[in-house]
Amino acid sequence: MLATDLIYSFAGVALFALGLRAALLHRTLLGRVLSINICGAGIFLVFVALAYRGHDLAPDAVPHALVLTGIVVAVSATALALALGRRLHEAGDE
Amino acid sequence: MVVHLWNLLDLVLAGLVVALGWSAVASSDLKRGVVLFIAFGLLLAIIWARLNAPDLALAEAAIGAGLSGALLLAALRDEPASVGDTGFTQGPVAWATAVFSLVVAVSFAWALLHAHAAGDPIRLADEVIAHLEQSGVSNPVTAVLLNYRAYDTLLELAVLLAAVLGIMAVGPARPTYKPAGPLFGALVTWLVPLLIVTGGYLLWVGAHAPGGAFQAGALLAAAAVLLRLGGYPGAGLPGSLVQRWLLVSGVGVFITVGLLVTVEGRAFLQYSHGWSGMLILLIEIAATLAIATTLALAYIGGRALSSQHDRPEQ
Amino acid sequence: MNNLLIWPIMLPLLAALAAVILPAQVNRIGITAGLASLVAVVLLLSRVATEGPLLLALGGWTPGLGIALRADALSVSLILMVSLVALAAGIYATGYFAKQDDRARFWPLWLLLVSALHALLLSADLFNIYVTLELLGITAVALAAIKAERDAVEAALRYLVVGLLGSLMFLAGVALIYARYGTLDMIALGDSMQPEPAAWVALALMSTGLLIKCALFPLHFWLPPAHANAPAPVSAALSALVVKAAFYLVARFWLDLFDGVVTVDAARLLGLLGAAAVLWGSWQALRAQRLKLLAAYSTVAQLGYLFLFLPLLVMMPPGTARDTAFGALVLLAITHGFAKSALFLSIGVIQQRAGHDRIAELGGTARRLPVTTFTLALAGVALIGLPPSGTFLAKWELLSSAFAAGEWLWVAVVALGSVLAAAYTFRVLGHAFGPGEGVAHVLAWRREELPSLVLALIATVVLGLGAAYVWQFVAPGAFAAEVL
Amino acid sequence: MLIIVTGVGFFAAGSIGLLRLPDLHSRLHALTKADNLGLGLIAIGLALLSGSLVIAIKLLLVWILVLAGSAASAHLIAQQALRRGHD
Repeated sequence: MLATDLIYSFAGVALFALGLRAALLHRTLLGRVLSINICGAGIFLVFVALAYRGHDLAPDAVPHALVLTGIVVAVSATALALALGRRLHEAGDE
Repeated sequence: MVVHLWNLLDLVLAGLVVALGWSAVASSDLKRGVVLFIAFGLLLAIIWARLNAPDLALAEAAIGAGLSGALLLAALRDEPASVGDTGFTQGPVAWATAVFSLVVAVSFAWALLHAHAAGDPIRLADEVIAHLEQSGVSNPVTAVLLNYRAYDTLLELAVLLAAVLGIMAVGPARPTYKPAGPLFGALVTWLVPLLIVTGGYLLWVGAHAPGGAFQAGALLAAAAVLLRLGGYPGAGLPGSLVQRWLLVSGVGVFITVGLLVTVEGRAFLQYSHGWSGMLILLIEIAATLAIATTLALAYIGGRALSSQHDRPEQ
Repeated sequence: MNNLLIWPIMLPLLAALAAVILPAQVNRIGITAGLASLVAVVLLLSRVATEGPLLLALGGWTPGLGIALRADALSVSLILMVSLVALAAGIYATGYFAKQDDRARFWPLWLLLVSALHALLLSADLFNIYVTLELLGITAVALAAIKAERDAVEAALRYLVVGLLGSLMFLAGVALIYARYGTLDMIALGDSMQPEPAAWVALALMSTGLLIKCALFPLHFWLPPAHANAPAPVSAALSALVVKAAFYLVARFWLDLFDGVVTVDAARLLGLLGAAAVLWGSWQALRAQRLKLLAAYSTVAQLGYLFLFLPLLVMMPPGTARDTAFGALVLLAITHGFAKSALFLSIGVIQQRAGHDRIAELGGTARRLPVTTFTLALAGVALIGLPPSGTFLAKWELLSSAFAAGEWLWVAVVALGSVLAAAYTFRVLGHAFGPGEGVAHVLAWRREELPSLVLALIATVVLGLGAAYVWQFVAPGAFAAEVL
Repeated sequence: MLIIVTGVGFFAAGSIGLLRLPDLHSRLHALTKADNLGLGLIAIGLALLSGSLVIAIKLLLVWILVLAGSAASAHLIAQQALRRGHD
C-alpha cells in the first residue's frame, strides 16, 4: 500500500472538516465563502489522492476530470455569492 | 530509500496545505485570509503536480487560486466596512460545531481507511486507457471530460451560464478602478497578447497534453481581468449582443453536436467514428470562448458596459 | 435507442439559450418549450408504462466509464409533476412580470431550473447528480434573488451558503463511494453495495447534505425567508419542486440504492425529525402573519409527512403492502407539489392586487377575487388531507401502515398535524370571506388565475379520483427497477 | 545541479530578508532582487539538465515573465506605500 495517497487523503479530510466548521462559524459572507472553498478543496484532495497510483503509473483520469468540474462549479458559486453580497451591501446603504 | 524521501516531501506538503487552509479560515482579518487563500491555492497546484495531475495544477493556478482570488480581492475592496467587523460565532454553538466537524472528520477518515483496504485500487484507470484510442484524443483527462463523461461537462457549462445570468440579473457592474499608472499599463499591453496566445496554445495542446478548454478559457478571462484593472471598463469584451452569443456558445455547440450524431442512430453525444477528435476540438473552441466570457463577466460583477466606452479612463 | 430520455432535459436547456439571445421573445420561447417538454415527458411516461424502466448510455459508453440516464415509474411520475407545475407557473409568470426587462431576466434562469430538475430526476450517476444539484441550487438562488430587494437577496444568500454546504457533504459521500467501489454508476452500485464503513459514512454524509436541501427540521431555518421573499412563480417552484427533488434522492437512496445498508433505527431517526417538522411547521404556519410565510412553513410541515413514511417502508418486507405504502408516498409528494404551487400562485394574485399579503387584512378578498379564493380553498383541502384530494388517500394509507406496524406515535402526529393544517387554512379563509376592502381591483386576468386553479383541481380532484392509476403505475415498478 | 542549489540559496536569502528586514522598501528590495536571481539560476540549471532547446526557451520565457511581473508588482506596492505615507 502506498503511503502517499493516504497522507494526502487525510490532509483532504482535515481540510474538509475545518472548512465545514469555519463555514458554520464565520459571521461575514466573505469568511463563509472562503471556508466553503477550503472545504471543497479538501474533497478535491481526497479525489486526487485516490487517483494517484505511484510515481511511474498513469493516474486514474476520472477523479481528475471530476475535480476539474468541481473547481469550475466552485468558482461559479463563489462569483454568484460575492455578487449577491455586493448587492446586499449596496441595498444596506440605501 | 527514494520512497521514503518522497513521503517526507508528502508529509511536508500535506502539513503545509492544512496549516495554510487553517490559517486562511481562522484569521479574523479577512484581507489576510484572502491572501492566505491565494497562497493555499498555489500550494494546492504544486500538490496536484506532485500527484501526477498537471491538468489540475494548471486549472487550480488559473481558476482556483487566480480567478477566485481576484474575485475575493475585488469583494474585499467593495466592502471595506466589513473588514474590521469580523469574528466568529462564540459560545456553546462553537463547541457543538467543533464536535460535529471532529465527528465528521474521524468517521470520514475511518471509512476512507476501510475503503482503501477493501477497494480495488485500479478503479476506472485501466478502462479509461483501454478506450483512449476510440476517444479521439490522447490526453486521458480530456477524454473523460469531453467524451466519456461529456454530459457532466455540458451541465457544468450550464452551471457557469446560470451563475453569470444570476450575477447579471441582480445588478449592474461594479465601478472601474483608477488606472494604476504607466508601468502597469505597459505590463498590461505586454501580458494580454501573451495570455491570449498561451490560451490558444493550451486549447490546442489539450488533446494530447495537459491543458484544454477550461485552462484556456481561464487564461483569456485573466486577460480580461488585467484589462479591467488597467482601466478598461468593458475589459475588452465585445458588445452586449455578441456577448450573449458567446455566453451560450459553449452549451449550444455541445448540444448541437450531441444531437447531430443521434441522426445517425447513435446515442446522444456518441461521436461518429473518426470524427471524435474534430468534434471535441469544435466543442472545446466554443467552450473556451464561453468560459472566458462568463468568467470575465463574473469578475466585472454584472451587466458590462458596451465596447464603445472601452477606453482607459484618465 | 432511448434518446427520448434526453429531450425533457435538452428542450428547456436549448430554450434557455434561445431566451438569452432573443430577450424580446422570451414569453413565447418559454411557453413553447414548456409545452414541447411536456409532450416529451408524456411520451416517456407512456413508454415506461408499457416497457418498464428505460436506460440510455450517454455517448455510447458502458455506464461506469460513461454516464447513464434512467427513467422508471418513480422518476417519470415526478417529472410529469415538474413539467405540469412549471408550465402552469410559467403561464402565470407571463402576466406576473409586467416589465420586459424582468421577463428577460426570469426566463433563461427558469428554463435552466426546469432542465436541472429533469436532469436530476433522470440521472443514474452519483457525480452527475452532484452537478445537477449545483445547477439546481444556483438557478434557484438566482431566481429567488431576481427582484434584487434587500430581504430577498439576504434570504437568497443564506440559501446559497447552506445549499453549497449541503452539496459539499453530498460530494464527500460520492468520494467515499468511488474510493470503495470504483464506480459512480448507480445501477452497478446497487449490486455491489454492502453494509460496511464506507457505505455507512457515505450514506450519512450524503443524507445530511440532502436533508439540508429538503429543509428537514431542524435544518429548515433557511427555507421560510427564501421561499417567502421570492417572486410568486419562483416560490411555487422552490416549495413544490426544488425541495421535492432533494427528497426524491433521499427516497432513492434509502429505499433503493442503499437498501441493504440502512437500518430501521436510522430510518426511525429520520421519521422522528419528520414528526417534529410536521408539528413545528404547522404551528409556525398557524402563527404566521403573512400568507407567503404561512405557505412556506406549511412546506416544512408537509415535507415532514414524507419522512414519516421512511421508517415504515424500511421496516416492511417486500410485497404488496410495501408497494402500496410506497405508492402512497409518491401520491402524497405529487399532490403536495400541485397544491403548494397552486397556493403560492394564488397568493401571488392576492399580493399583486392588494399590494400586501398580510393575513389579518384579507377581508373582502372572497368577494373581489372569487376564483382565487376558491383556488386557495381547494389547495387548503389538499394540504389538510380532506377527501377527495390525493392527500386524503395517501394519509389514510400512511395511517393504516402505521397501525399495522404498531407505530402509534406516527398516528398521533398525523392526526395532530392535520388538525393544525385545518386551523391555519380556515384562519386564512375566515379572513378572506370576512368584510373589508382589502383587495383593490375586481377580476384578475385569466392567465393569472387559471393556472393555479388548474393545479389545485389536479391536486384535489384528479389525483384523488385517479389515485388508483398512480398506484398501479408506481407501486410495482418502483422496486423492480433494481432488477434491471 | 550546482547552479540550482545556488539558486535555492538566493531564494532562502530573499525569504530571510523578507522576514528580517525592518521596513517595506528594503524588504521589497531583498525579495525581488534575490528571488529573480534565484529563479534565473534555477531556470538555467534546469535548462542545462533537460538538454533540450525547446524546454530551455520555455524556461527562459517563464523567467522573463516573472521578472516583468515582479518588477511591476514591486513598483505598485512601493507606489501605494509612498501614497499612503504622504496621506
